[in-house]
This record gives sequence, structure tokens and C-alpha cells, in this order.
Amino acid sequence: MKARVHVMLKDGVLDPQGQAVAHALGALGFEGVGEVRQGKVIDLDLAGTDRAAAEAQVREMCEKLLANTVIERYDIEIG
Amino acid sequence: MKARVHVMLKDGVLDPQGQAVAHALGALGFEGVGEVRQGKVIDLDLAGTDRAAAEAQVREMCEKLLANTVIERYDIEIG
Amino acid sequence: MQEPAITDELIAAHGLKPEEYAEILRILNRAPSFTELGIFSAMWNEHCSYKSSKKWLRTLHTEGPQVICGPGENAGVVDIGDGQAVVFKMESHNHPSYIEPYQGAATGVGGILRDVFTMGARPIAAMNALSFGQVDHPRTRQLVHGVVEGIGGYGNCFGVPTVGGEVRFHPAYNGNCLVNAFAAGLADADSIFYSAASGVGMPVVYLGAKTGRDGVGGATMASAEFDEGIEEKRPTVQVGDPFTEKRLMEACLELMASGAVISIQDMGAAGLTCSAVEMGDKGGLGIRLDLDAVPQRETAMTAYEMMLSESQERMLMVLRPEKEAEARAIFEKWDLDFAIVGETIPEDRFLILHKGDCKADLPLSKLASSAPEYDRPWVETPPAPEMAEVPGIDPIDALKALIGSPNYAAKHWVYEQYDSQVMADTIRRPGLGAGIVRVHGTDKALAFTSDVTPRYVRANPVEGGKQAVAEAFRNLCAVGARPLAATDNLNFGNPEKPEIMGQFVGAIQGIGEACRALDLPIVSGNVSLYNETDGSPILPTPTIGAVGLIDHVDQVIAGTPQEGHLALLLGA
Amino acid sequence: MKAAVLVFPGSNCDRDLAVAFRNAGAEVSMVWHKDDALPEGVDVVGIPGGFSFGDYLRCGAIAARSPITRAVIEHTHRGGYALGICNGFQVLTETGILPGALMRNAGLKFVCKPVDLTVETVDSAFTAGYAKGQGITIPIAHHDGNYVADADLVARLRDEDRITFTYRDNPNGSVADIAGILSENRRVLGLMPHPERAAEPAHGGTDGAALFRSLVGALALA
Ligand SMILES: Nc1ncnc2c1ncn2[C@@H]1O[C@H](COP(=O)(O)OP(=O)(O)O)[C@@H](O)[C@H]1O
Repeated sequence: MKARVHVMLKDGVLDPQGQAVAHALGALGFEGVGEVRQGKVIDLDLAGTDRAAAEAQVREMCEKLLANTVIERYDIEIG
Repeated sequence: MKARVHVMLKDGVLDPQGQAVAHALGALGFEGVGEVRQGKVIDLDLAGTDRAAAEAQVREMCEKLLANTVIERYDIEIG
Repeated sequence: MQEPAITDELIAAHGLKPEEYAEILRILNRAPSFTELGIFSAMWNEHCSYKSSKKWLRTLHTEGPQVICGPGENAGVVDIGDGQAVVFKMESHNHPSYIEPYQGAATGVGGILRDVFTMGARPIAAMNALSFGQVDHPRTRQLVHGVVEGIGGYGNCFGVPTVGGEVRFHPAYNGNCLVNAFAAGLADADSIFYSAASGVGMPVVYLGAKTGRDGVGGATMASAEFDEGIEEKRPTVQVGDPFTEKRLMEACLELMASGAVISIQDMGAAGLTCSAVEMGDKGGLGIRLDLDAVPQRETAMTAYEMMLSESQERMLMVLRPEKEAEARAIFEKWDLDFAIVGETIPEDRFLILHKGDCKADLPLSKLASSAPEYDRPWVETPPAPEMAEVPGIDPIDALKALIGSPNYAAKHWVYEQYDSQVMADTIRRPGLGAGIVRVHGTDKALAFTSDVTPRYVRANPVEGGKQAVAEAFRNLCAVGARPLAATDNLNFGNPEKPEIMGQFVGAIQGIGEACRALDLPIVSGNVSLYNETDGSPILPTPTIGAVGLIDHVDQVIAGTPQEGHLALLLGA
Repeated sequence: MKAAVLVFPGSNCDRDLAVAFRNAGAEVSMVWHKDDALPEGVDVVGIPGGFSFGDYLRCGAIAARSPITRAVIEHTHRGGYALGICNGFQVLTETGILPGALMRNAGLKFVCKPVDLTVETVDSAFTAGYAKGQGITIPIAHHDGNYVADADLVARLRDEDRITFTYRDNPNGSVADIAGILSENRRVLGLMPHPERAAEPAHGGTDGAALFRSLVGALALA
């Protein structure tokens, strides 16, 4: 089974990387670009076939390691 | 309009981050974790309402800035 | 899997000239297999064989009482007294850095660090000499950012202080930037490790990261001129993993201390091929490799791919068999791969087995020694045209113009992205001439500098070559160091053009003369040719990296000029 | 006085930190990350700079979940001392021993240079050797030293006098110019600058030496 995790900075936490991307896009002449936020995506190959169990396992991975919940939020897709 | 871009290392290109995460998950006792790949996700706020135009614009952003197509591939979701 | 048939196109795609292929047929008395063709192309390309430069490199001054090991090994070794030695070399990663600046530069740093710790030395200092195109050229900004970040990304994580270097801008590098990386390490003079295998039936061990399809064909690319087809050659760039390199270094140094190592060689360009052939050739032995045992990152890899892979952070070693358990435990401690992949054999053969088939069976010594060597035609560089009258300009305006030009501007934007103080022995950080690092636990110190002025070399290769050596020598003296020895990184255009070959020959003559006069032996080096894009060459750029010894840190000439200080002009 | 310096596979300031502790008079042992206990009788744990696990995922994240780090957490819960420098500070915030987080520098680049700091508090074993308000110069070398904390946390750190050092010319975007903070019991210090790189005359500055001297002195008496 495949799982995809997105880890993004929480709203309200300044995202210097996203800002730099927005700025660079502007400098390249792209117009109409508003806010840009950059985060991480983590794709996992998991053994097992139970979606609910997989989701619970990945949630635990996020809490324990993949996200720093002080500044980041995450979402999980089981695919 | 919102766009989401995923930038991942091409298959076959070494992903040291993904390897380190897989190893760490194993050390934390998570079982059945196979390959892990880590990439970037970039969320953009765009002006305009034409989905096709937006997609074309974001594709150009990827080619010019967001992805390094020598070693990375990208996909675009207009949401 | 069926291997492709050998056609003229395939031979050409491997960078082999028809007469070189004819030589292969003569050596083998038969046609090579596909894997064998790949092995020959790797061994015989410019990058590995030095076929255009060997004749001239032999004329350099390479000896002296301080030299423990001169050119020919992974790095040069020089005595610094008290039973210690400094091990150093400089190497280019020009083409990969132009294609993928971050990873190209990063893996260049990784390669030179491996060259140093393969010899048993812990890296203690790094430098980088960079040449970019015009500041306002569309590619330059991205190249500068990527290269500098890549050098920092790798060296900082690995944990070596970067204490010096150069940055220049000139339109001649618009289509071909130069990234020359230097590293120096510290070792005990009586425990230097070399690549020559010895003993028959000794296990050949694979160490480090797993093998992927990285850069298959990369060594061939590194020696090819750029052209429109460059896009297709892109996947030959590898990703570096400094964290693995750091562990590999610690594991190797531990392994060497355990007495398990007979010989060791890092896997650089065409990793498994070049390293195995070199170990066998230097030891007068054959090597058998069982590719099924090679740790692999990807599935269904062929023998050809494994033999030519440039995956980073790997080593090959000949092991004392009775130490196997101890050696394996060290690599397990650092979570690295350790696999016995073959053995030394008495016959002069390079035997490659995969999935029950013999994929290559070549005379090993011939592979190493019979690489073509060319005495390429060259013409002396004509005298540079007279300079136009220098316009009368106010000295202050002239100074402002100089300071304001990118070539003479302060370089802190670059070197502040490098950790210059990790290991806590840096005495002089980049920014003021030579960098200085203390020899850990002693009062001695080593000074490092890297210099060349390409426009001088273009105007007069012999004098320009001399000047580069002299400037490096002066930079060391100026901080209170006694110059010990040097390394050179010779970056030139296409040697098949007599005028480029003439620049090369002239520069080597000049470097040789200056080194003899100053008794500054060249103990290691690297040649990078074919630095051209669409026929337009770079400036001839023979970078000189030099190392000096300071007997006591109190003798360092330091200090920044202050108001009221006296300025003296010394020399001619 | 006994110090333990942790060694993760990518630590590269572990030796530097051990040298600084020894020069200040401490007895030092190096402790491997796979160990699950600290040596007997350790007074202070040093978590060194470097790239513990390549700084992959997030700086310090993987190290914070290592077996030895669990032992460090227990040690601090028992009232033990700990000093985290650079990557060590990142490890301490990742474990939650210290509050807040360290993000990518505002300028997005790695920065290595000496910076001027103000000593904000002398009320700790680490900073007792300085004068309050003293200006000192210590090198930094990091890519992720941008300290983030919400307004409440910053106010609390201030009210409780837990900010030890601030930058005079903020190099990384840290909130309130924070360069180092203390735990609630004032026995754990995390800081981004590297005092061990400014501890001997050969380093070109010795402003960092007082930190090790006062720590070792205080713990030797304790
Ligand atoms: N790429 C670089 N990496 C590290 N240090 C550099 C680099 N480029 C320049 N420097 C440092 O900046 C200082 C000035 O360099 P440069 O302008 O070449 O003058 P110099 O003639 O003194 O070598 C030197 O200390 C040099 O080592």
C-alpha cells in the first residue's frame, strides 16, 4: 500500500522558503502569484492491506517523527 | 485559484533523505515500511480563473524554477 | 539479458576512436563483449587515462626529501615532521557542475574528500577554486548559487573546514564553468594506505553506499566537449550524500586502525572498474568480481551498468581474511554496506561474473598500461598583441573601478556559506590570503592557498604558469609559512587543437620551471580537458593549490592593517 | 566534574566540544547514539553541533528519537544538566526539553561568521562567568538557526529570565533576536553560536571559554 504525507508549516508561521519562491517567480516575470507556501511530501511504501490500520500507523509516524507539531501540520492520503 | 505542485526526485535517483527517514522509522519500531521518497510540495495562490491557462503557467514555473528537471520530476494539481 | 551488438556507432558513443578500437581487437585477439567495451572506454577515456597529458606531466618537478608519496596515488603525501604527514589533492568537477550545479559541485567535494581519507588521512581543510562566466550572463547567477550551495552543503555536513579558494568571472567561462575542489588531510607518516593489492586469494570487499545506475557513462561525458546534445546526457549526474560520506570516513579510519586493510581504493569515475583494475595492476595481480554480491539500490542492474556506475560514497578494499569479522562489525556499527565481492587471483585477468555468466575476461595489466598515450601536435602560443595605451585615469577612480569589479570584490558572500571553523582548529578563516589550520593537539599549523591568473596564462602560457606557482608561494610566505609542496588542477580546452595543446604544454613548462626554482614539488593533480562549448574554449586555467608549514602558531603573520601602520613594498 | 558528549553518526563538533570541556577541567566521556544509558555519575550532557543524521527530514529530528536521547530526557527530568550547541540546540527543541523550534534561516543560506551577542542573564551555571549586558563575540555556523516561538512563549521566556544570549545584528531571523535559551529549571541551555570555537587564543577570540569555565566550576562545587 502507498501512503502520501504532506507536512506544511502551520498558518501563521512565517515561511521564508515560500516567500523566496514567490519573490523569484515575480522576478522571472510571472504575474498574479499571491502567497506561496512550501512544504514536504513523503511517500511511503507500506506492507499490509488494511487502509484504516495503515492510516493509524502513518498518523503515529507523523506524531512521532515526520512532523514537528510545534510548527507544522500534516495530512495523510492512503492511496 | 490554487495550484499544488509536487516535486520529487526521478525514480532511480538516489534519495538520501528518504533513505534516512525509512531507516529512522525502522529504528522507532515501525514495521513493514518499504521505500520512502521525500520531495517538496509547493502551494500557490494564483490570480485568474482559467484553469487551462493556470496549468500552463504553473508548468512553465516548474520548468524554469520550481523543479530541477535534470534529476527531478513534477506534477501539477489545479484545485 | 541480451547485450547489444558492437557497432561503429556504439564504439563512437563510448568515446573510442576507430584506431583505439583496433588496438582493443589487437590486445584481445577477438571482439569485446558489450561489458568489455564499456570497461575499455572507462579505462581509456581522457579522464582516467590522461592519454593527452601523461607525456607532459612526467616533466613536472615531483620529488624532494619532504615528499613521502608523489603523483600516482589518490593524493600526494608530504612529511610535516614529528611522524605526521599532510595528504592533499585538487580535482575538477567542471562538466557535472555546469549541468547540475548543486549536485555537481557537491559530488566534486565528496570525491576529493574520499581521495584523501582513502589514504588513511582525516580531512582537515578544504578549498575551492571557481570560474564563472560574465556576471550578467543568464546562466551565471544560477550556477554561482548552485555551486556555492553545493560545496557548502557537502563540506559543511561532512565536517571539514573550508578555508580558502578563488572566485572569478570571465565571458570565456559562459558555457563552461570550472569547479576545482581541494582537500587536505592529516595522517601518521607510517600509516599511509595505498592502492596496490598484495597476496593471492585475498577477499575484495565493497564498502559504503549501494550501487545504482548513477552516472552510467559519466566518465565518458566528463571528457567530452559540450554541444547541443547536452540535454540527453543529463541523467549522468549523481546525487551526493554527505551524511553517508561522513560515516564512510569514520568507518574507514576505524578499519585502517584495526589492521584489516591490505589495500584500499575509492570508487570515483567508473567506480568498480577503475578501482579494481588499479588495485590489481599496482599489485601485479588479477581480480575476479562476482557482481551478484554487489549491494544494489535498483533492480535488474546489468553487469555493464554495475561496472560503469558512478554511485558515490563507495570504496573497494583488499582485506586480511582473518580480520573479516572485526571489519564487518565496524561497518555494521556505522550502518554501511560491507560485502565480499571477489578475490585477488594469480593470473593476469580481470574476470567479471554475473548470474552465472562470464561478462568480461580481460588481461588486467593491459587494461591499465596499454591505454593509448598521445603526443598531440601543439603550436607555441604567439606573443600577445601589444596592449593599447592605458587611458589616463585618476588613481582613486581606478581603484574604485577595481574594487567594484566582481573579480576583485570581497568574496564573503561565497565563503560565509562554508563552515570554515568546524574541528575548532582554524586559525585564519577565508578572507585574507591563505587559510591556516592548526595541526590538532600541537602548536604546528598548515597554510593553504589556491591561485592562478588565467589571463596571464592566455597571454603567455609559460610565464602565466610560473606566475601561478609564484603567487601561491608568496601567499604562503605572507602568513609566515614555509611552502612545502603543491597540487595542480590543469583546466584547458580541446587538446586535439594544436593551439590549445600549446597552451597546455607552455603552462606545464612554466609550472615545472617555477616549481624547480622554488623547490616546490607537485605531489598530486588533475587534468580537465575539453572545456569548450560549441568550439569556444575557456581561458587556460592551471590552478595551483599549495601547502605550507608553520612550526609554531605564534609565528603566524596575522593581523589586519590599522591606521598608523607602516606600508612597505618588498621585492622587485 | 563529569561530562558526557553524545556522538551521532553525523556529529562533527563532538571532538571540539570534548576539547572545550576538558580544557575547562571536566572529565569527558564520548557516548554513542545507540547506547541507551549515560555513563554512571554524569553531571552534564553535551549535545554537539554537526549534522546528527545528515539533517535529513529536519535538523535534529532523527537524533531526538535515538536511544541515547531517551536517556538524556530522563537525565534532565531528574534535574541533570545539559548543553546543546547548534545541532544540539535543535535536538533539544525537537525532544521538547526546550520550547520553540528552529527553522531555516530567514536568508535561506548557511551562515558562518563571528557574531556579536549580548549576555542577557547571568543567573545560570552556564552564564555566571559573564556580566549582564556584556557584549561577546562567538562564531555561528548554521542553516537552520531561526528560532520561532509564539508571542506567549517569548513573553514567558522574558518574564522568567530564560533568554541567555541575543544577537546584536540578527543573522537568521530569530524571534526577539534570541540566540540561546534555558529550560525552566535553568539547567539546560540550548544555543546556536559555537562557544567551543572561541575558547582558545588560537581561535582568534576567547569569549566562549567563560561558559565552560563557569559550568565546570559550578558543577564541581555541587
Ligand atoms: N570560493 C572560495 N572559497 C573560499 N574562500 C574563498 C573563495 N574565493 C575567495 N576566497 C577567499 O577570499 C579571500 C580573497 O580571495 P582573492 O580575491 O582570490 O584574493 P587573494 O589574492 O588574497 O587570494 C582569500 O582569503 C580567499 O581564500
